[in-house]
Amino acid sequence: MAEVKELLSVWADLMAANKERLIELDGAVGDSDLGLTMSDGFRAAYEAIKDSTEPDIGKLIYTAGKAMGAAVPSTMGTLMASGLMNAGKEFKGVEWMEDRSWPGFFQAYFDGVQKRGKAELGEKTFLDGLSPAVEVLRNNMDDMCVAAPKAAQAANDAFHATKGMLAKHGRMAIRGEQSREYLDPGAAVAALLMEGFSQIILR
Amino acid sequence: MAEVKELLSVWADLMAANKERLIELDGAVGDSDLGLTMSDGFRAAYEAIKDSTEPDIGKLIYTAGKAMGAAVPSTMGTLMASGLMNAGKEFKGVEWMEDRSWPGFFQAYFDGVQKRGKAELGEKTFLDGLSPAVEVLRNNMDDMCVAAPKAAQAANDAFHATKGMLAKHGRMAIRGEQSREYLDPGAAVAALLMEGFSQIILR
Amino acid sequence: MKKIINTAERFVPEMLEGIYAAHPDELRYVNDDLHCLVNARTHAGKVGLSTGGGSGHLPLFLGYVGEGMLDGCAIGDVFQSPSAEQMLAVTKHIDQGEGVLYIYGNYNGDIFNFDSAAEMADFEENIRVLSCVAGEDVAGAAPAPGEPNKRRGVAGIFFVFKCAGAAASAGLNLDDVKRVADKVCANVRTMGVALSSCTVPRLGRPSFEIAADEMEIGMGIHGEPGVRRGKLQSADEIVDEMLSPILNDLPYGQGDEVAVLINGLGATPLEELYVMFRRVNQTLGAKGIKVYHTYVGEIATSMEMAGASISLLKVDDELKQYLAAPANTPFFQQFAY
Amino acid sequence: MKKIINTAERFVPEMLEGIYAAHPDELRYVNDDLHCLVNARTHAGKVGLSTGGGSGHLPLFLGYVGEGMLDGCAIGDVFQSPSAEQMLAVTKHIDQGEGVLYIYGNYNGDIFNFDSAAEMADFEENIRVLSCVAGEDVAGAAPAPGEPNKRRGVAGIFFVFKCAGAAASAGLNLDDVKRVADKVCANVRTMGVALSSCTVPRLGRPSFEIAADEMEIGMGIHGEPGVRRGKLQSADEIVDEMLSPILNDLPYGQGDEVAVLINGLGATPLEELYVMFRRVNQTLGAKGIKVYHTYVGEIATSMEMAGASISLLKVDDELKQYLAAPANTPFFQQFAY
Ligand SMILES: Nc1ncnc2c1ncn2[C@@H]1O[C@H](COP(=O)(O)OP(=O)(O)O)[C@@H](O)[C@H]1O
Ligand SMILES: Nc1ncnc2c1ncn2[C@@H]1O[C@H](COP(=O)(O)OP(=O)(O)O)[C@@H](O)[C@H]1O
Ligand SMILES: [Mg+2]
Ligand SMILES: [Mg+2]
Ligand SMILES: [Mg+2]
Ligand SMILES: [Mg+2]
Repeated sequence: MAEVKELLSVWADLMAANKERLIELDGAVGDSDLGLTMSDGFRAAYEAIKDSTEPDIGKLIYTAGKAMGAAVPSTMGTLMASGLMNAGKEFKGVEWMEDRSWPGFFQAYFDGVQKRGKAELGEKTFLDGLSPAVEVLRNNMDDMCVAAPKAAQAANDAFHATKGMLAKHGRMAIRGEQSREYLDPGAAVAALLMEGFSQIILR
Repeated sequence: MAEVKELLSVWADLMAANKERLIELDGAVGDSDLGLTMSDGFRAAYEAIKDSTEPDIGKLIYTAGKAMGAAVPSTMGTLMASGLMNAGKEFKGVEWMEDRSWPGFFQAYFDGVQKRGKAELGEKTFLDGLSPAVEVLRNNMDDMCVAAPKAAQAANDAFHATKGMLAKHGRMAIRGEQSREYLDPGAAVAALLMEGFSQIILR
Repeated sequence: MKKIINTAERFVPEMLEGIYAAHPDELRYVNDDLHCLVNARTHAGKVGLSTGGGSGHLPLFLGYVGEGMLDGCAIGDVFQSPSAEQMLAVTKHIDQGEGVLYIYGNYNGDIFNFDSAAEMADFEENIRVLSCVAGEDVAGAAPAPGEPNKRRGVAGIFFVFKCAGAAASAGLNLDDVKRVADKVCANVRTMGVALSSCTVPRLGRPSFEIAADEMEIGMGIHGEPGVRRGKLQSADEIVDEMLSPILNDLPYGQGDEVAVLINGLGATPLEELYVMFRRVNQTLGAKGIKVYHTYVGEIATSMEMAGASISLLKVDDELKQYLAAPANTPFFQQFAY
Repeated sequence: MKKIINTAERFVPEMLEGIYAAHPDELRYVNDDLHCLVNARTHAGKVGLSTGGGSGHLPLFLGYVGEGMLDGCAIGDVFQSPSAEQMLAVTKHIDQGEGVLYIYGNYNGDIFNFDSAAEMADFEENIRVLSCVAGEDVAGAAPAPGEPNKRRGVAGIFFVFKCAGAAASAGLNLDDVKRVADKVCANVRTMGVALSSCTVPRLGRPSFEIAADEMEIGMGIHGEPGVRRGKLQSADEIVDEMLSPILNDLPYGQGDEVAVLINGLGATPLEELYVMFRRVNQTLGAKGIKVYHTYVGEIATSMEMAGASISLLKVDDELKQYLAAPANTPFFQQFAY
């Protein structure tokens, strides 16, 4: 339970610190709101649970996700809410987060996003940023201190690799072939999530 | 008849040449349109008669005034139209403009403006620019070559003397005491009229 | 200047061509002149109502020609009066033998031309014409007793059109319609604020300069200077500064009723007008003044100027009845309320 | 940023307070949440119509809640979707046992939340919900067969509201109302042009940069990139460039009829919209396409963005009947025509 609170706290701080960068990334291809929605959304998610005495980690995460959805019901806000809520469902009844549990946590997060957004890998979304990181975690399950920074690196690489992909979803899809020239802002959020995860693991 | 056409032609050119200056004067206190209305209006007045074979000077001037009123029905446009039309009525039947007739012409112009606008002298309007000039003309009836440049000077001085006066009419009146700080744009037009008159007399 | 126009010279005639094309069943022009606009329908026995003024204020002026409001409108160039001849042409068309009331704003150019037109209508056409000159902008000083009113006419003229229009449609005679119009003028007050300038197409540059963090309280709808230039303040502060001279200009007592108009000058979003109304409503509530009805939107604009005006009309039962009557013009529709 | 607001954070709630205060007889909110707006009147037995979307587009979306149009609207922050919970609260209130149709624009955030809300309405409340997603901006490529439509929903959604609203008021059942709404979507096309940016209050700076002599054809109503950035052209050239992809997107034959909407994005004067309509009308006339009815004004805005959009709706007898039906909301009134 402490780790989850810590994770959400770090995420909230990271999104706030990267607010301008996300605004800029989204401004190049979309409506510039991503910095606001992510910093407000993760802040709201953290605030909703930070004083909670709920021992059930699943319920805690679910609550955080619901708060996020109510606070920032934008594309990414809703998807992040869906990710958290799905992870919450997955960890219902769990009171102790083991290192080996993290790959499953992020897989559930991924599944929640995919179920709501119906995107496939390679379609230049958040999923493309998160997916390689989840794989790294799964392949390095035994030592999160090794896995987490590797996963962060993988997510960051994957974010950069979205340049060149053809966007199939959201505002960027309207640009068609031209979308290949841009980085995907949602994938940048995935990289930040893994960066934050790595930070709390290495603490 | 030739003099009248010439006079209107010179006025049209002078207003065009002073368009920006009038826009600026009016912009400081009003709505910036005076340069446009005066250049368009006197142009329309001249165009309406320039090819006319009408021998009656009065009819000619009346026609020019009517054209002006239709072309630029702004405050000053309408007042200048009223001035011309009144002068036209005064000179109805006249086919030959003598030097001695000019004071009467400008007096009629003045009266036409005053009848429509109902302003008194000293109320910071066009009338304050024109009135001293008409007086100079009346006092130097016998030699227009002397009278005209003097009248032009008088009108120009009178224009400058509008600074300090309290505006009672039009947009400037809204400013109350503050209006004293400004020159009256309409009086600048009076100075230009006398300037043009002097030019054709001295030609 | 960033405008969707062809040329500055063709701006007004092309706008008018667009208007006639868009509303073919409702509007006509007379005298072969696009600037002489009349309601396509005539109503026998009704007093004729006409207005006129410069372009650049849509829906003002021509937008209020239609059922339950005005019968005709003479249209000038941008911010310029139409000519007396154009006014006369409209007058002749709309007169049903019951006379015509001119309702227009307190500007020199309009006054001089409407006066000429009224003289011509009387002498040449034997049409009885009365005039109602709206001048309700409290940015100007109240007239001293016996002095003529120098206040500018701004958005409040909408209430004059609405009430006089309903009165004429209800069958009142010319003198009574004028009485209603004058009653509205006596009871309506307006104050504006400008945040950015408009650009008259033929001038091609902003009518005035205003810094990125400034506003001008009391500016007129052609960019005439206001009462105070200063730093842009919060919506509540702006409203307070606008509302207090309005409320001080007429006696108000507990239980008095008002119609409110929050008018956008062109570029200010409707959202912001409602933020303003919120404060107006709070303040009126605190003073025990009842809001009878609220209009929020672009009723009288200054091209693309950013800013707004607030108008209050103190209403009695008669004005309430005329305000609440239905109206249907191409630019303004209202079901009875 | 030059706005008449108090703080960016309080902008939307204060705007909503102003709206409820200005229209006390017509509008209510439910769930103790200003963002859940419903018509004050309910109509037993009528299919419920709901919309939702971000703020900053007034009169879109909430402005079309009222008689003859919509029953409720969930309201988001500026350019942000409202939440699924808010949509659900509106849905529960407006359902009369006949089911509810969601009509909203084709944006990810809205889709995800309306989908959630529809699932919840079904599972939790047993309310049958159908959806109609409007996406008619021809700045986006036409969907390949079998592919989902990626086109943005812009001003054309007004026609969906109008026709579906009239159909529901006429007593059609949920499936039939959806059929009418889908028919409008299939037959409406829009193209926009932007001349200046809007500023989202919380961002505090323009959403995009555009030079003083530039325009962007095809820009979206949140400032999404368009199809071509270039020097500002004449009104006729701009209209030609906007109209041709619209006309090429559907088959048009001699004698086909259209309803036209010339929509202002916020700062563009009505005058200029009519200059645009003049050209639209000329071009349609030359192609033998008949204009059934014309709407000109601010129907769907982007805060204070300068620019406009053109929408054409190809109409048949059924759509004509629903377009012409009366409507009466606080932001939109229309007598039957
Ligand atoms: N269907 C989808 N599934 C997963 N991620 C998506 C989907 N659609 C969009 N995204 C992500 O959302 C990001 C944009 O988020 P956001 O700025 O909230 O969208 P908008 O403001 O356009 O509604 C994109 O960069 C992309 O990564
Ligand atoms: N009643 C009046 N009589 C004479 N001149 C007047 C009167 N009212 C205004 N003027 C003159 O008109 C000038 C302004 O003209 P103009 O710019 O056309 O007015 P506006 O644009 O305000 O209608 C003033 O400077 C003043 O000299
Ligand atoms: Mg975005
Ligand atoms: Mg968004
Ligand atoms: Mg002027
Ligand atoms: Mg003027």
